[in-house]
Amino acid sequence: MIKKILVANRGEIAIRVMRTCREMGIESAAVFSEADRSSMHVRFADEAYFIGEAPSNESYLVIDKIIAVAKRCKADAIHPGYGFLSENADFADRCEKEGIIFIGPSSFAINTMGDKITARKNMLKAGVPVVPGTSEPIKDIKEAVGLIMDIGLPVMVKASAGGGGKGMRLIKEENEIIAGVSAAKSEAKAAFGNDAVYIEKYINSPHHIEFQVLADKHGNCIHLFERECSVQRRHQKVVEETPSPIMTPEVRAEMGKYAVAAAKAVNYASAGTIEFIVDDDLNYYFLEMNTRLQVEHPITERVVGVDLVKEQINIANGKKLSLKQDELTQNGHAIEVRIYAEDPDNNFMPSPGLVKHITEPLGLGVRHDGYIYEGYNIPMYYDPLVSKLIVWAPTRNEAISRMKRALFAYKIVGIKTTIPFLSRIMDVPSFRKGKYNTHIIQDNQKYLEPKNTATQKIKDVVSITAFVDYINKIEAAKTNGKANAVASKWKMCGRTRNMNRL
Amino acid sequence: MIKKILVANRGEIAIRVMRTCREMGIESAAVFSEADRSSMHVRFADEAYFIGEAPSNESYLVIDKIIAVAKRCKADAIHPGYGFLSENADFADRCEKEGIIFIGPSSFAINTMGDKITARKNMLKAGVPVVPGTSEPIKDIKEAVGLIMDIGLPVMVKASAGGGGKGMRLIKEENEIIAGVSAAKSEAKAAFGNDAVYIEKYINSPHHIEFQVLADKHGNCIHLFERECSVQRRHQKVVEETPSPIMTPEVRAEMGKYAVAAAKAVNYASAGTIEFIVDDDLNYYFLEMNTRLQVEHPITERVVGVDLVKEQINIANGKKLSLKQDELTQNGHAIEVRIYAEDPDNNFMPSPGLVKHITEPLGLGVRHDGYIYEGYNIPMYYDPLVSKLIVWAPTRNEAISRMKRALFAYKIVGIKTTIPFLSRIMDVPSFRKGKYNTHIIQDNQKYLEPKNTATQKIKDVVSITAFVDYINKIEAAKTNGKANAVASKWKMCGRTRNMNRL
Amino acid sequence: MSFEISLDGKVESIEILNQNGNTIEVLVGGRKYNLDILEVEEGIYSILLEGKSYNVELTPVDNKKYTVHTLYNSFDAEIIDAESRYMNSRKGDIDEEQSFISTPMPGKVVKILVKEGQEVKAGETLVTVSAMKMESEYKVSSDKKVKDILVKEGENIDGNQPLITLE
Amino acid sequence: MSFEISLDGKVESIEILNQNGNTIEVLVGGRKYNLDILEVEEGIYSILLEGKSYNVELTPVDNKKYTVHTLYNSFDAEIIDAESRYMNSRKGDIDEEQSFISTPMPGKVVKILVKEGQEVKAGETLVTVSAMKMESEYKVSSDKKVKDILVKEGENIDGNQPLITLE
Repeated sequence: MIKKILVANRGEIAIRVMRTCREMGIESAAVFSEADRSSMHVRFADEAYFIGEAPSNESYLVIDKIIAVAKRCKADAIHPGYGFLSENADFADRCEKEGIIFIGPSSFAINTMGDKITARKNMLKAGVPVVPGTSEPIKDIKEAVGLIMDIGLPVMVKASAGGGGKGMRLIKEENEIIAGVSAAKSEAKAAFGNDAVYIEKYINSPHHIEFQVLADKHGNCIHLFERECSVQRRHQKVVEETPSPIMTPEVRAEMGKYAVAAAKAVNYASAGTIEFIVDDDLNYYFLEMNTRLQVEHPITERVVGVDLVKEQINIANGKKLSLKQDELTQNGHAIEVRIYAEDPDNNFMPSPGLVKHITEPLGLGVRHDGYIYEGYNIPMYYDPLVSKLIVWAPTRNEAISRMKRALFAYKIVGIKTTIPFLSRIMDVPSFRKGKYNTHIIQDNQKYLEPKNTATQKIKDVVSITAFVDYINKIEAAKTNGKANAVASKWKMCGRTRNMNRL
Repeated sequence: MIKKILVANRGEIAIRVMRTCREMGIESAAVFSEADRSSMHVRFADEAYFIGEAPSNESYLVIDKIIAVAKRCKADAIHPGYGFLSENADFADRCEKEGIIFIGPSSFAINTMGDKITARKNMLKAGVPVVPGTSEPIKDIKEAVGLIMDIGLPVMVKASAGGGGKGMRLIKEENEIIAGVSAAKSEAKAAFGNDAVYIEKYINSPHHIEFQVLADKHGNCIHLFERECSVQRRHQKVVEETPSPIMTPEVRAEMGKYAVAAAKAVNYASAGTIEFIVDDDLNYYFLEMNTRLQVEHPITERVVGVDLVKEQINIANGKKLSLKQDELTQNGHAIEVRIYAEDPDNNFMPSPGLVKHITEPLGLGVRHDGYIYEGYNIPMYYDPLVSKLIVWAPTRNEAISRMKRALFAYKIVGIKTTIPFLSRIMDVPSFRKGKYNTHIIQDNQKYLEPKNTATQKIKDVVSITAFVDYINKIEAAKTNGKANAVASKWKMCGRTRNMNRL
Repeated sequence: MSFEISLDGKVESIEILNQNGNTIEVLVGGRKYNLDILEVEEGIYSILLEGKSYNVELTPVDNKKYTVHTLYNSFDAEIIDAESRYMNSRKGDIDEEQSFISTPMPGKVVKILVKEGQEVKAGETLVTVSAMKMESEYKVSSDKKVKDILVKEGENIDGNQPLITLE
Repeated sequence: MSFEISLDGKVESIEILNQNGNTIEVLVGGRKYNLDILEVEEGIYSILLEGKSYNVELTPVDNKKYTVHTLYNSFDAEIIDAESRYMNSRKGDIDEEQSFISTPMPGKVVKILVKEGQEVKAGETLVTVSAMKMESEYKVSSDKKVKDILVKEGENIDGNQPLITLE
């Protein structure tokens, strides 16, 4: 049985994993780079070890260093979180070789699902619907014309080793084919060192819907229903919800079965996610499998009532799944928003830096998974995700109202965040109606741009506040010589009066 | 329909009510005393009005002032929270007279349930089991001897107007009767201005189990199952959970029916709670009805999946209950702990004062309802409750582990709190087993006292930390002349290094 | 001393007429307000005005400039005192001109695409900077000549730090 | 300068031998430690020692005294420097004696039960104070005479403020 887990990650996901460790009575060991000595995961863990310079390719991505720490602290197992080494088959292999349990699937599953063309072939073999297209890399650019015309325009050319939108080209017209395929190949070569590309039919107004699966080492596999992830900005998910507002019970049951079949096709044994692309008529096609915990896993946890990290650990321990497919239900509605340290009013420019104040949203139906604290300096080296806000309510409309209330109460001072942008998404009419696809953000710019709705009175309140703060500082500086040392006069005044009242 | 609610309360419950207002699109108005200008409920509300000096009998308890604010700000309704005016029948009447909706039951229900003897009589009439005893005030002390010997010793003598343990006497022996009844009467006279006492059979090793009810103005009434509230210190609840670990489905169904009958007997129309006293054999007796929202209402919200404040507001709006008894179920297990600003290592001495830092527990299955913030000065005038931590998990054991994890992560620096005491309760063997009654705290002192389990290494780490802080301050003072102005050298050092790494 | 305040570019006079504890009487652009204002946390003010409760967050940019957030809006505020007016009158149009390249956030210099003394055209990228796994290009807004290059490739930089000066 | 530290009453010598950034070498009661110590928030330190991560919270009582909290325990720590030693040597046993009545928390004086000059017996209640809806009685620990009464009934008091002096 696992007694100590090294968490090979940082930020909110490292802490999220450690929380479950603590509940299970398992010790947790953190690793940290030069930029992360003061990061919360170091404070939250039972143990913490330094692993190198700030850039992740000198720390969090260095397999040798992670393994060395695991051996030094005698960790039985490694949880990779998401990102970093979580979908690195070499790392999974190395763990096995060193006798450390990798909390995730086998390297075979990672490899098979990691290569898009291999994954497509396996899914076809397992009877899982895939987007119409080619199952072999395109060798000859000229041959591509015939293939594409057979599939029917528009098509998407995709890099086999791809991800994150790189090495992708949309082709709408016959005369664009040769240039498009060539461009995709050379981009794929540059990005992934591999120019293999394949062709898929382009789905208009696509929905991105994924299914959570859990599989144990004894051949049992279940799904925990879907997550709707179509609210995306530049191929990055921004808002996720479950159940999907476009899903029907029949299609859910079918897709769930295919998700289980997809996982079984690669002898999967851990938590994983099958992503589907779905059109307006609810035709669905396998897109890819993420062989790790997803960022958005908490909405499933809330609606199905499971702790997915606990399940991962139990599976890694060789236990049989205790959950039964026919006993699982979706209870109510959950929505997650991702809060990034980015300036939504300035082209989502990253905004690392010092967090001066945080007011966290509390109360009924709100879950908050974060890692920053007052006085923390968010480093510039890593992902800008600072926290995830998850709400639950009996109905979708109530969940949206609750999310708006939680975003209203959530204040982070010092850095820019996407909180106002997320709040505006909650008011986009197509989101409210639950009728949206992956184009929702690009199609609703008019709702998503900051609008200054302030009345003259609010503007005057703003002017007065800034002026009072300025005057306070001046007067403080005059009497004290050090502007920084003195709390503002107003503050002192308020505090003193409070004290006097006592 | 209600458009604006005046919340006639402060602290966590004021904010909890305002959260639901915000989700329902209802405006909220706060009232605040001289001690509460900087309190979070003033900041959270849409509007806020000053109502007088800090002592609550000059502010939060003054009916005229509350009504004046409601009229001034044109509030349609008043939510009283718990405590203060929440069970004041005169206030409910006054609201009605002024044309303001009181979000709570009628003054008739408050009055009937507020007087213990009247309540007993009504419950007997409605067929609800009550503790064997007298239904009329004891007039003649001599007559008491015969009555008590008929009921059978031991008995409890209670003040009819009582509450909070005042005017209560336990009588175990026949020769204690006259002295005991006399003492109870004079204590009742002193405390409540009314020397009416009655006699109840004393239940050995009692459990305190209460049922949540909801009743609308159209005669519909349902119950939302039980809460186990036996973990009490000096008659104050400390930990609550649902479901009760001693409950069976059969007894739950019976008690639920009686709870509904009790509410119907007084034409109840709002959220209310029927408290029962239960013995080890699951014999149960009506104890009293709380005609308001309970502090511990969130555990019911979590397990049943309802927003009780929303239900209260809908009922006040004259809507019919949308929940149906046979559609309600208890899903999983929830536990609440109450965090007080008290020093558990020093006889629970109150600990008001400045909150320097808070780290709030986050993550899966944790709800947190609080109101303090960093820099807030907790006033000495009001209840010491600073927040409530509510956890949910599929099973009771998992919920206990989760509560321990949440308490581990919850840090409040500056004031003393009961967090360590609550953490120790989670480890009391009888609590773990779910086999406890209202004596749990007095019977388990050996588990609940602070124990210094620190190793020499931990003691040395503590000594070193204090010393480093001291040296930092000295050096800072030397170079700067102002100890307060400088962050500690170590801190600066850490920060600067972080900056350099960027 | 007489002050003005610029809110999102609109300049108006501002004056505190009276103060009594948290309560102040203020004149903004000729409009008079009586309000209760309290700094509840550093940079966070609670304001009560005619019963309404406002929360205003200030992020100082420098000692006279703030970014201000209310529930729904953000504003740029700048206090204009005698010194600012004097400086503004001296500068004339000069401060409209871009005199250096900087980034709004801390980051790491990835690539410098120009040399000192080089003539650059409006819209040309001079430097790319990475932060949080994202690279951004920084361009010059009008035809200029590169004066000094103050940073090196691979160097970590602060927000608003001059990277390349222009003339 | 040589220092001692008193932890829950046990006094030991303490000395920082080396410091390099966050990393220090310390000798406590003859035991040597190398640790990484960082003040992450005001009064909250993160310590790494032999791989273990410790969180230590300090609440200063005065400039040499702290209440210290770790995950499971609380401690009283006091730094003893030359000045403290001198003061302690002069005071002798005197500071064992109760020279005044005070409360650990802020509150309001409800009732003063004695007069100036009155003789009081050990265990006698001198004053009751209320805070957070709870009244507490403050008693004298040995036979004394009331010297000065420094507060009035109804008055608000701070924590640790002398209320009644004794002789």
